[in-house]
Amino acid sequence: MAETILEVRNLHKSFGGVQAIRDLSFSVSAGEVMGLIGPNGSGKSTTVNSLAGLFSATSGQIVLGGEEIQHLPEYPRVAKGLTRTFQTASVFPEFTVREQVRLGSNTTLKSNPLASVFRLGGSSDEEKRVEARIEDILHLTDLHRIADKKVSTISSGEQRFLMIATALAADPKLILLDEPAAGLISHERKTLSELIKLIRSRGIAVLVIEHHMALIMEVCDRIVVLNFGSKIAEGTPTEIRSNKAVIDAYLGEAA
Amino acid sequence: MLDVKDLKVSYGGIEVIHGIDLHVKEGECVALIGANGAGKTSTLKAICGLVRPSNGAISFNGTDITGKSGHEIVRAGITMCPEGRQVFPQMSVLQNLRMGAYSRKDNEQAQDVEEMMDMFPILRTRAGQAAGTLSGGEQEMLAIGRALMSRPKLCIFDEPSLGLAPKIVAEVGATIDRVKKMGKTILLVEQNSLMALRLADRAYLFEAGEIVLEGTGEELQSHPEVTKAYLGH
Amino acid sequence: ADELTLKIGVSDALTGGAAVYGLPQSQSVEMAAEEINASGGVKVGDDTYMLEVIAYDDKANPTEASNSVRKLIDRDGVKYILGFCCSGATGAVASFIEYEDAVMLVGNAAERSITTMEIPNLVRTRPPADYTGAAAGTFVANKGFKRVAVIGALDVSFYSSYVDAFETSLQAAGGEIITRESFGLKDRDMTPQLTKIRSLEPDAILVVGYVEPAAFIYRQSVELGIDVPRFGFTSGSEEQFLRVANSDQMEGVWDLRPTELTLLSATDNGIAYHENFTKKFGIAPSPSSPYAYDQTYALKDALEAAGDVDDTEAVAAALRELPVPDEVVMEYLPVDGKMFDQNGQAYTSNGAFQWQSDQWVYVEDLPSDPAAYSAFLSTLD
Amino acid sequence: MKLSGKTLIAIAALIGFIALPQLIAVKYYLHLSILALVWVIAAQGQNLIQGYTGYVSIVQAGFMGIGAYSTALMGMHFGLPVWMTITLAPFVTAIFALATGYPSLRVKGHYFAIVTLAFNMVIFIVLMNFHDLTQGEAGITGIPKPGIFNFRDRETFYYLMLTIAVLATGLAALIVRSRVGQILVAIRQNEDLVTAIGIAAWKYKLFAFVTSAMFAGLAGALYAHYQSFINPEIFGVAQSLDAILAVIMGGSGTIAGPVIGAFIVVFLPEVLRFADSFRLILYGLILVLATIFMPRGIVGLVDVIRTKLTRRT
Amino acid sequence: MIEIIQQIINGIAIGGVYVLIALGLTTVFGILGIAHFAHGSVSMFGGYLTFFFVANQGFPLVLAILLALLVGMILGVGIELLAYRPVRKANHINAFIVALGLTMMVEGINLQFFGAEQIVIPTNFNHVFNIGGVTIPELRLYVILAAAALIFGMTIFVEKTKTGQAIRAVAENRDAAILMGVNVNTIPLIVFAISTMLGVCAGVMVGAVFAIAPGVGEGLVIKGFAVLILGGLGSIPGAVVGGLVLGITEALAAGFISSAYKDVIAFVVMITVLLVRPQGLLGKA
Ligand SMILES: Nc1ncnc2c1ncn2[C@@H]1O[C@H](COP(=O)(O)OP(=O)(O)OP(=O)(O)O)[C@@H](O)[C@H]1O
Ligand SMILES: Nc1ncnc2c1ncn2[C@@H]1O[C@H](COP(=O)(O)OP(=O)(O)OP(=O)(O)O)[C@@H](O)[C@H]1O
Ligand SMILES: [Mg+2]
Ligand SMILES: [Mg+2]
Repeated sequence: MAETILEVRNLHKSFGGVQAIRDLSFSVSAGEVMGLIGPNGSGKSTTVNSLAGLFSATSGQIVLGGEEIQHLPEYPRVAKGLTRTFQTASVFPEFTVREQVRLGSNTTLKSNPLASVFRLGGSSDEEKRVEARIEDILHLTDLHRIADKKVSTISSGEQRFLMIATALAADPKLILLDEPAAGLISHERKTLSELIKLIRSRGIAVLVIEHHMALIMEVCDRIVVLNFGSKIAEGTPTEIRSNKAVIDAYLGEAA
Repeated sequence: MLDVKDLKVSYGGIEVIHGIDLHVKEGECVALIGANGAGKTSTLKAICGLVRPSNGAISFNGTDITGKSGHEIVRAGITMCPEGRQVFPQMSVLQNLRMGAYSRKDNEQAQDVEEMMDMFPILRTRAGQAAGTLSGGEQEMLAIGRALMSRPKLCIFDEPSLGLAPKIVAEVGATIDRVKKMGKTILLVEQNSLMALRLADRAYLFEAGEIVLEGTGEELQSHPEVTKAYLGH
Repeated sequence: ADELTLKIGVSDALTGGAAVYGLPQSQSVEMAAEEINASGGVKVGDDTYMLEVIAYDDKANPTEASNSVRKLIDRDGVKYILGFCCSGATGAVASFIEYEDAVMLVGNAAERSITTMEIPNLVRTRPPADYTGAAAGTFVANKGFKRVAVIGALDVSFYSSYVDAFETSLQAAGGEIITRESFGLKDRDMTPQLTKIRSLEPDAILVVGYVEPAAFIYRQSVELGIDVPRFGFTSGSEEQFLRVANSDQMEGVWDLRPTELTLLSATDNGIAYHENFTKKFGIAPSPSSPYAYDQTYALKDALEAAGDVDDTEAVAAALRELPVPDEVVMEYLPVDGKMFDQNGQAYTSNGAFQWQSDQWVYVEDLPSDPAAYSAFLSTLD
Repeated sequence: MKLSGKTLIAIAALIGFIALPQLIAVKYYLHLSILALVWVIAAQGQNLIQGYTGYVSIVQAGFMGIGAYSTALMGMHFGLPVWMTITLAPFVTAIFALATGYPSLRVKGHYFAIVTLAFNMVIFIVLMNFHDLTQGEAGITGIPKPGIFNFRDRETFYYLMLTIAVLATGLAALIVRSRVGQILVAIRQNEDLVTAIGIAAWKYKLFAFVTSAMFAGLAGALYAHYQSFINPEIFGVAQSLDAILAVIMGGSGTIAGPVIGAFIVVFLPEVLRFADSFRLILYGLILVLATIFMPRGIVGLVDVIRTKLTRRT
Repeated sequence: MIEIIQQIINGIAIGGVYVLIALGLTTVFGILGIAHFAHGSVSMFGGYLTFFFVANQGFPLVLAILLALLVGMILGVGIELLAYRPVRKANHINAFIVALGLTMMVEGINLQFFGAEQIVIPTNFNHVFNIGGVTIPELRLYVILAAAALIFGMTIFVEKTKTGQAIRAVAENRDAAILMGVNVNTIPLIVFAISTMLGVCAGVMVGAVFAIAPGVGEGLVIKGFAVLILGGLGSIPGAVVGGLVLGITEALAAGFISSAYKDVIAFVVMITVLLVRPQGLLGKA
């Protein structure tokens, strides 16, 4: 079995009186796509936000690549290999697509940012070197056609791909996708599932939240199901699809 | 009931809707489907008076409402449950529902609040919570409830199932169906085209700011182009 | 003999909060110039010059003041600049005027350091505050008060130097200042400071500051039930105080200050000045405005003595040799028979005034020694 | 290398500035131009934090005050040469900016604006009341001119100021074109996303704030040596608002904007002197109208006109 | 002990004025996101006007205040329509610059019409209550009571009336409010009318208990913003708590620490609160 990238142990998060996550534990291995599903308000986004460091968890451990990170603020977690996208599109509207992706790669640059002011110490060489990677990511996410468009002028579907591209630019070990397919139409969803598979093939672990079951069932290796902040099931897509508790709480009769 | 003629909408000089015609008859449920950025929301916003059309005429129940302010249109009986929910984040769930009845003068509002809470029980358990802290799905239910609170003649839904759990999507579908059965006229925009087309009496397909197809729900469901682009999984 | 025009400049606060001081000064220069012109102008050698006044607003702001003066000198070709009500603006101009071909006559601005910088082409009609403060301290000590609480606009060095000198005199007589409470220019609620003073149970309180806030101190001290004697250094008129406090609240308050323009103590010149000013501008002159009026006459005499309107060095030198002109309004105490001492500083008499049933009453002279103070001033730098 | 339109304009402007003293008949306007150049430096700093980073700071004049007092006091008390105190002044200012920026940058938007305004008031009150050090409201007089050249001569001082203003503008341009500048602009657009992609936004905000304060400190120091006199009055909130105005009127988030804005802020009140006591009202009215009809400042207006012209041809 | 109580009472009187200024600011801020910097000068305009009616025209005080409220309301509406509405869609900083321009204009107008000398609105309330050594002048007591009544009225208005709820709705989500049938063109007018009337009340209080002079309005508006920040932007209870905290802090600081640095201490308290609770004492996260 591949090495464990992320291990979540006994995670709790409450907002005032609301217990959004209770005693959640699971783990994700390298090159694995893990699904996180559950009814609205079951704590999926809260989980992602706690992992990424936007919220600090009330208690529990988050272990990334063997290192506890729950006490870290948000930005160093990215440098340690954990990036994310948001449930509602979050972009830099005035940048071009390429500029935004380039900024996503900032954590991979080793030179002192101040050196870049005076173009010193090989900072511009290094900046040139990452350009190749940025092009690669733009192609991977199919954004190269619109790379020089202003972000505010691209469609909301394209913005969702842009968020993924930006997250990939940081060279992550694990990427958290919060409802990447929301608002995408069918052929875009296909592109998305291809993209997720490509990401996996590069050895990057993916944790994906989605309400779109077909997508989840197609791309996930394993799925964790939340309800009222607690894990109610974990298993392969086939196991989950037939799990009674999951059907009751989440899928309904339709699925 | 609603008649839109040669509608054009631009943002800052860039035209995004290039002259469309559509109509909704009393008691009918009409769906607008199409890709991202095709111009569905912009069309709805023009109807509701949130953006001013650059050209065209919109009439509702025989009166011209083109270019009227949003509140006048709402008071004429059109309400919209907007894309992205747009709840009042710091008001409580209850206050949000009451705001829905802002344009009403009768005193059956308390009763309608109860009705909404029966329809979406989660809203009752969260009645005092600030709406901004609800989960996405909870907010969608609140937005639908709030829209219905105005007892509209024409009810517009912009992507009501966005981000909802499958079970809830089915419920939303059922809710819209119920609204439809209440005899309300409905204009529905949905990414979940399958659901939309099942619910709709008629539908329009948008592409890049133009209407490219029109037909009954069944017709479009079986149209090859639609199946390929919108109804795949 | 030709009839020529001599431009003189005024830089003063014509708008904003300090306009209360600046505007009347500017008006009094205008009035003096008109009077001089009407009585034949300034006679320099064979020529007669009519004065033309150019006044710029410096808003009592240092940058604006240096702008106004630069403009008067560079653009309007003015060599004699009068006015100056406020210390900051005056200090800014004083810091460069030495290098200009011009003479600066300072009016109401009373910051001491202006005349300790040994600027040859600058004179000032108003005496520094500590000159008056020392006399006031002796006066209060002689009345037998030992523990005095001070409340004042102490961030303004003009007022704090008054208090410093006051303290020195008081200490010499075995008294002390038990607290120094401060307030800002825009503060009108002094109850926190007065409450503290009340709890310290002083023998007397001393109020130093602009009239507007000071009037509130007198009112609020009564409201807080403080019933010790109140001394002040405010130079406010009856009208100004009565806008804020009623006469009962003012009863018995002392004002220890330069004699300036008060009707009771004024000379014939003062009475005429008050009358003319009121007639011309429809408003009574502020007590400090004659400092600028007197400057104009001093300038006239100096120009005539120097005999050359272009030789600013000679005019500046002549100013320092000048006896007190006949037309001046304030009561100057000459040093060695000269209006301005070697520092360019003039001195007026100081007086003790008391509020007695509805008005200020001149009670007695404050013991002042301009010669000694002038010697002291020369030791500073 | 082909010169772009912008470079040509910059070179033309520079030539204009160099020729200016020969073109001005009345030396008074040279004086105002020197003050305007002081403001160029301060406004370039303000633009870094306000225009590029999107944080409206209302303490620029306070920082100018710290620069001005530190150069004057270091000269007075430690007898350091003028050049050295001018050089040190921005660094002293930086220390204060670090201490105030670290806590205040934790809040955003209007909160940040008001907190910085409070800092300006605190600086003002301390300068006013800490007599032993600052001589209070009376101010510090006789601040010496720098040595080497005859800086009493205004023309010489003008060229000194021009050199420093050009360097400051150049430095600002380098910063905003670098990776750091890109991050600042990103913070202005979406700070949460900046943090989410792994950038310690607070460090960059602090960098922008401190750098902007150093520009102000330098401007203040130069002001002090030019005018030879400082007191707290000059470094109050009203002047900080002028710095904001300079950025907005010129064109926020552009390099040319603060240069234009600084000259407007210095010359406009002068132009309006004719209005006498109505000046304040008129100045206010112009501000309101300019903001309504020229929301992106002069540079924005020029852009609009240029695109209109190019579209037509 | 008497001293502490006296200082707290001193603080409440000035705090009451801060609260009223802050209430006017907070409603405008909440709806339009405008830092209405001219509010202080406009308030003082109301005070000047009352003074003019009482001292120059000999009107009774109550009539003068009513007239000033009416003029203030019209002025507020005018400011919204002519100055702020045109920049509504622009960046918020632009509205702030407009506010600065308005401040200069109103200050200029005040100066032009009412002069540079301070004015005090004459009243006949000269009695001083003395309770066991703690004194409180009649006039200050009325000011505190009037401020309390206005705060109460304002709270009822926002929480209980339909217009009040509509105002909140616009503040939170403009487009959604339109969809509820709220006329978003009139709401800002109502808000400015109310805000200016509150400001005029504050101006009258300042003019009666203290004095109005050039610059006083600007000083007050800065305090008003400090109160907003302290209490939480857009929050009415926040403005009340913030104003009282600021007023009392100033009084205690002046009485027990240093009168020269009382404003510094007040600002330090504000900044400290903000660091612990970035959203202000009663602000929502
Ligand atoms: N800041 C907050 N304050 C209070 N409660 C919150 C806050 N954020 C989230 N919650 C609550 O926590 C619960 C979990 O919310 P979360 O957003 O994680 O749900 P979710 O699983 O992502 O739902 P959805 O699928 O609808 O996005 C919800 O009940 C929500 O109301
Ligand atoms: N406020 C705006 N300013 C400028 N352009 C806009 C604005 N709103 C929408 N657009 C553009 O108008 C076009 C139509 O957008 P609209 O939101 O109407 O599409 P839609 O069909 O609702 O798409 P979606 O499925 O993503 O909601 C898009 O290209 C979009 O980028
Ligand atoms: Mg979620
Ligand atoms: Mg849409």
